[in-house]
Parts: sequence; C-alpha cells; structure tokens
Amino acid sequence: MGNFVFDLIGKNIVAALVICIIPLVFILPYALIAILGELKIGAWMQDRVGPMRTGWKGVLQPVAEVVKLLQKEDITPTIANKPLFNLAPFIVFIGAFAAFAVLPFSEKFIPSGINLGLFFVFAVGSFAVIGIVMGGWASNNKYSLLGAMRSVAQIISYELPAGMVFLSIATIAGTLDMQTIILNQSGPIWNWYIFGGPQGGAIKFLFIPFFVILFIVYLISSLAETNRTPFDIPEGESEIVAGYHTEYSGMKFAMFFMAEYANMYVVSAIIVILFLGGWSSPFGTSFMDGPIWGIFWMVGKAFFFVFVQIWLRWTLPRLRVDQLMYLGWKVLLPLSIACFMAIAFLAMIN
Amino acid sequence: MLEALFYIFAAMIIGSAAVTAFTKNILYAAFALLFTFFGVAAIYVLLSADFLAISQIMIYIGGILVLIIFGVMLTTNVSIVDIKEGFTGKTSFIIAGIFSAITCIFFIYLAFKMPFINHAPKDVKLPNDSTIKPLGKLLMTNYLLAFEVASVVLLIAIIGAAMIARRHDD
Amino acid sequence: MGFLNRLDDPFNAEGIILGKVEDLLNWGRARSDWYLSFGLACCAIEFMAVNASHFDLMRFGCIPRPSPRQADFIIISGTVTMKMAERIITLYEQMAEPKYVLSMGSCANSGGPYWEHGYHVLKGIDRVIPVDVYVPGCPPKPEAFLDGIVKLQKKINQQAIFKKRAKLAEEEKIIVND
Amino acid sequence: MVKYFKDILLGFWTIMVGMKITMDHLFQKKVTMQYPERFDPIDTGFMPDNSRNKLFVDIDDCNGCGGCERDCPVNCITVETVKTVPSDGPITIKSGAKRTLWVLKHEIDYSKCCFCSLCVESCATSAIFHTKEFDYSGYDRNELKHDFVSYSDEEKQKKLDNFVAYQIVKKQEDAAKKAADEAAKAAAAQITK
Repeated sequence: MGNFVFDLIGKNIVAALVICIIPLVFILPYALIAILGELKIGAWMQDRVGPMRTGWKGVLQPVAEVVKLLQKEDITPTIANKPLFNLAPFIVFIGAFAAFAVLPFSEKFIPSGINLGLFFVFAVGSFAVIGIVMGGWASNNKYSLLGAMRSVAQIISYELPAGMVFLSIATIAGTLDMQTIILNQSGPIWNWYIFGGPQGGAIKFLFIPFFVILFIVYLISSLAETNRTPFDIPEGESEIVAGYHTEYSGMKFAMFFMAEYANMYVVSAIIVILFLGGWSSPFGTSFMDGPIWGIFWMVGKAFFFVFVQIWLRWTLPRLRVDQLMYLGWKVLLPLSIACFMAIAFLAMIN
Repeated sequence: MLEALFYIFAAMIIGSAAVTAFTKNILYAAFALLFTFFGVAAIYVLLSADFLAISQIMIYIGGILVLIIFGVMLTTNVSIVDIKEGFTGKTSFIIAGIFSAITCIFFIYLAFKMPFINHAPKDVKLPNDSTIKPLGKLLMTNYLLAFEVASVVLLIAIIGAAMIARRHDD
Repeated sequence: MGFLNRLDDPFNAEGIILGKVEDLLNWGRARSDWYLSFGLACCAIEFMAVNASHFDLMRFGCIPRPSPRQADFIIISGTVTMKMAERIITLYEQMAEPKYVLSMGSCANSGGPYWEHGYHVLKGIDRVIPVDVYVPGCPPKPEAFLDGIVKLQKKINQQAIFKKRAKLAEEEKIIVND
Repeated sequence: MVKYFKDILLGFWTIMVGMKITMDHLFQKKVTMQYPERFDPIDTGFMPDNSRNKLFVDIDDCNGCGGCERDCPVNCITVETVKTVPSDGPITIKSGAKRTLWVLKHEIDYSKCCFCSLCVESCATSAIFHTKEFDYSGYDRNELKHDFVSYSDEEKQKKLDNFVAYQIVKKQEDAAKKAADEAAKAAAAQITK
C-alpha cells in the first residue's frame, strides 16, 4: 500500500504538497458538479427542467454562480466579532478538507495511509462544530446563534450512532485502517460488509440483517452530520432565517457552501468504504479492477450516495427539533448499540 | 522539515495559550484553546503517537471545547464579563505573585535537574506501525484498574449532571 | 466590495481585455440571480406559481435565498404598506452589492388601487428604494414576471463595472460630482 | 414496545414510498413551458379569450365620451377631448357614427391599472379592449404610461385653436343670429301691432 505520488516523485516536500493539493483539485470540480446535480435533479424530481439558460441546458450554472459570488460585496456586520467572524468559514472548510487526508481514492492513492483512518475522520468532524459555533456566535445575530446551537446539538447527538457504526465495522474488520477494511471486502460482491462480510458459511446470513440496519443508521446519521435535509434545522429558512450563515455573504458564504458539499462527499465515501467495498470492483478481482478502475469505482459509488442525499433532500420534509432528538437518541442509538452487541457476539463465536 | 514543523506548532501552542491566558474576552480564550489543542495534537503526531493525537482532537476539541464554548455562550453577557470581579486589590496580587514565583523556581529547578535527551538515541526506533494494538493490550491487561476507575469517575460525573439538571418538583 | 474596488481603479486603459473581463463578470452576475424569498400580498401567490413546475423560475438561474446577505435581488411582490416599507428598506440595505430590485404588480409600481386614497399604502416602492424593473399587472401573469426577469438580466448584462465614471452620461456626472 | 418497532418500520416504509415517488418523477416528462423560447400563448391558443392583459384603445373608434375615465376605479385613465368644428368636414368614427369630439389624449397608466375590465364594459363603441400582450415590463415607471393618441403637438394645438376660433366665430354667429332673431321678433311684433 505504497503511496503512488511518493513512489513517483520521491519522499520529499514537493510530493507532500502535491498530495495536499490533489484533494483540493478534486473538491472544486466536484462541488461544481454537485451543485449542478442538486439544481438539476431537484428540478427534475419536481417535473421542472432546472437551469436552462446558462450554457448548454444550463450546465454552466455553477460556474456563473462562482463568478457571481466572487463579485459579491463581503459584508461584515458592524457589531459582529470580526476576527472570529472571518475565521469561522475557514475552520468549517478545514474540517471538511482534513477528512480528505485519509480518504482512499484507489488501491495506490491515499493521501495519508494512517492506521487510524476511521478514527481520524470521526475526530476532524468536530472541527465543523467549532466553526459553526464560531460563525453563529460571532455574527451577533439571534438567528445565527440559534442555528449554531441547533447544529451543535444535532451533530453531537448523531455522532454517537455514527461512532457505534464505526465501532461495529472496526470490531469485525479488526482494524481502523481504511485500506485494510477495503482489502477485507475485496473479491466478489458478496464480500462487501453490507452482504455479510468476507466470512463464509451459514453464519454470514446471521450477519446480514445487522449490517443492513447499521448501513441505514449510518446513512441517516451522516445526513444529520452534514446538516442536509431532512435534518437541516440548523439552517431552516422557514424558522431561523438561514441559520448559522445568515450574516455571511460573498466568498465567505461560498466557503460554507463548499464545506457542505465536501462533507457530503466525505460521508458518502465513508459509507462506501464501510459497507460497499470502497474501490474494489463489484465483479471481483478479475474484471474491471486495478488502480485506475479503483478511482472509478470509489468515486462512482460515492457519487451515487451523493445522489441519494440529493434525492432524499427533495423527497422529505424537515424534521422538528424534538423529532430529531427522538430519532437520534431513542431510535438510532439503541439500534446501533444492539447491532454492535450482536455483531461482536457473532464475531466472537465465529 | 520535521523540526521546522515542530517549531511552527510549538509557536502556535505558546501563542494561542498566551491568548487564552491574557485575553479579556472569555470567548476568545475559548476559541484560542482550539489552536492550543490542535497544536498539541500535531506535536503528538510528530512524536509518532497517532492514536493519542486523534484522541486529543476528538476528546478535547470535539468534546470538551464544544462543552466549554456552549457553556460560555449560554451564559448571558459573555463578552462584557469583568474577569477581575471579586477578590481584587493588593493582597491578591501578592498571593498570586508568591505562587507564581514558587512555580517558576520549581520549573527552572526541574529544567536543570531533568536528564533530557538532547539527541535521539541510536537504538530506539520510532514505531512505523500504529500504536493502537499495544495500547489496547495494555489498557486491557496491565492498566485495567486505572481504566475502570476512570470510567467510574465519568459515570459519577454523568449521574451528578443528571441530578443537577433534574427538574425539582417540590 | 473587495474584488470590485480593487479592479475598479488600477486599469486606466480601456481595452479589449477589460471589456472581456467585464463581459464575464456581467455574465456571472446576470445568470446567477439569487432572490430573497420574500412576499407581500396577492402578487406573492403568482410569484409562487412562477416558482412552480409550469414556469420554473430556476431556469433563469434564480435560486431562493432566505437571508438578504446572500440575495442578489429582491422582489417587491404586492401592496407595500407604510409599516412594511420600513422593513423593506432594512432588508434592502442588508443585501450585499450588487443588488437589484424588481417591482411586481401595480401596488408596488405606484400604489395600484390605493394610489389615490390609500392613506396607509406607499405610492410606489421607488419612493424608498431604487427599482430596476417594473412588471405591470394586477397581479402579473407568471410569463409577464418571467419577462421582467429577462429584462433584468439584460440590464445586468449591459452594466458598467470598470471605469464607471467615464461611462456615465454628462448629466449624471454632474449629479455624481455634486 | 410493539408500537415502537411498528413506528420505526412505518417510518422506514413511508420514506421508501416517498423516494419511489420522487424517483418516478425524475424520469417523467417535464411540464415546464419554457416561456421566452418555446412558449407562445397566442399561437397555441393557450391564452383564454377573456384574459386581462394589456389594454388597447382603438383611437379611431373612440368617440371621446370619457366613460372609461369615469368608470375606472383607480383613475388610471386620462382622457382629454376637444369638440370638432364644421370645417373638419364630415368625420365619423370607425363604426360609422358621427364624431363630435377629437380625442387629444387617452393615456392609460399601466403601473396603476388593476385590469378590472370595467372600462371595457362601459365603452359604448368597444374602442377599448384587452389585447393578448402581457410582457411589457419596463425599466422606468413612466415607460408604463401609454398614450394612444398619435397626433403630434402641432395637430393637437391646431385642433384646439380651431375650436377656439370656431367658438369665437360661433359666438359672433350666435350674436348675429340673436340680433337677427330679435330684429325679426321686433319686425313681427310691429306687423302684429
């Protein structure tokens, strides 16, 4: 599991910088595609056509938005706390960007192949919380503060079920390293954890229901952690103007925007790595497998889950705060703990 | 390259810790702590203690710092809190001065007496592999009692918090 | 407005590059109009119809934003009472430059049915904030509203970003210099 | 306890149903009528007959009675007229009736108009009616004022002057006529005496 860029350039500072920049180069076009997808898929799901007048069938719409956001006036309210107000979008973006350090793109390329990849992703998620609180408080706006409060309550609540899912996978895989988790699932499609993992025999069928429940639990809690609908009460425009980014305009708002889309990719990639075999081909090791195909499968599968998030956004209404807490603490957490226990027990007797 | 990184992070820790100590705005102090914790985590990484570093980020930044900020923010009038309130005057300066002087002398004494390693020993190899496996084994065998006691302390804290937050009907 | 101001002065020569950059910037501004989701009276119902599937305001790149900080233009859709006018001024002032106003329907254009005897109605929103496009109708058809959007985008496309003063007409220069 | 699990299953099931609906709509035919490019209500007959769009005044058919101005609930119509003079010759409006008034100004302020159609109801000659035009938004409020009279200022002035001149002439004629009448009366009285 050597790093491709280190092999290519050698282990020096240039290679390190290149590795740092690759995720950024990935995020920017990805964000454009995701924004276009959000607009277009949302429109199609409502029998509309979406943006049509910018480029061919509106494909340049996100570019126009970036050009516009660059020109927008950058307002800092007079009574806002200026240092924190200006720092917050960067902290939020760092949180999203840092997670890319351990996300594998293929068998050969992973920016940093540390052995604690899952734990790291889980830990840097907390940066977003700090950034959101910082922005919400520094805006000196009651809606911002309310949105920040809601966001923190929500993210911290839903980190617990997500953590239980991570623990279950770590228990069965015996590692926190993403590449090893993916390697465990390589081979034919039924080696993926959602289909019971690599172990053979009848016990595999005992695993499947628990993994499916864990998969759904993580899908739901990942939506909550990225503040996506139906868990977008931190920025619920019908109640609190725009939540924690009410006072942000121009490029600072674009940073929040980009962090949200980067986070969408991160959680989708985590779903793919934990349950759907990461960069491994669904046709086994013989067909359409290899480092380049690995990038294709990894990004393709992750994009499918980005699509699922968009799909859910245009399907479901927003939850109320108490319903959100009910779902998090009374449904997802007990279910995930029960599944963790069951999987640990099954793994022990296996 | 690693040394340069070390000095950058050390400067970051000291600078943000100074902000935490000297700022008058209590929220600046809380947010400066973010950088202190982050710098400490980075230093852990440089020392090849990756598990400790990520635990530092998760527990201190994700947990404790959020808690502190939450507490500070929910307190009214955070930005105009007068930190000097209460026990002021010359006596407090004198007491604080004595204590600081004692601590300072103690640390200087330590600095001269401690057998610091100025160079990396030849035979010690920094682990390339993760520290997570030996850590888990040690926690489950040699240090099980300490581990369990720590969890009991946390349990007591949770029960106490629940007791305080309980609605008093009487 | 950081980016604009920096670009405003140092280029003195009027050249092709400036013109093309201006075209690009105007293109972005015109094609990505985020509007403040804000409705006042019966015109707002028609405005909602414009958002719905049959007319689809998003075709023009118009995306609703709940916060005035992120909005590019505000649609005054309906009767502006004196009390509401104060709020509209606040909202307009909170919007980030460049910002535009689209006045929709007779009431917003000039008071409409209340323009003569309405003691409580502002006689036209252009008495308090500058209006870019007036859409007539009571309320306007959704297509009439879309025509207003097209006209607004046309107007944005032709705006001068660099060397604004040089391009001003003579009488406007006098006003600016005063 | 049973209810708890039932609720979870029900919630999951309803989410699945909702997602199926949106997925179905993702591939359905889109209903959007793309207005500036492909939507032509007049050609396709989409526009209803009694739709209340831009008003139009056929000034050749307007006899200047001012009924629309009186009936307008928002007073957005301004009509100015002047009487015709015999020297104009035998003039008629389009529908054939005799024209007694020149319409010098027939202005409709669309920024005030509430498109209630009362002027259309009250027009005796059906000169004012709703067209099929609806997209006429402007950059200035005054662009929305429309004067349907196409006379130039000189023509208008001429018509006013004609009327004034005619009035003077008529006054003289009246006075002469009156004098003649009185003279005739006096003559008749003398005869009867």
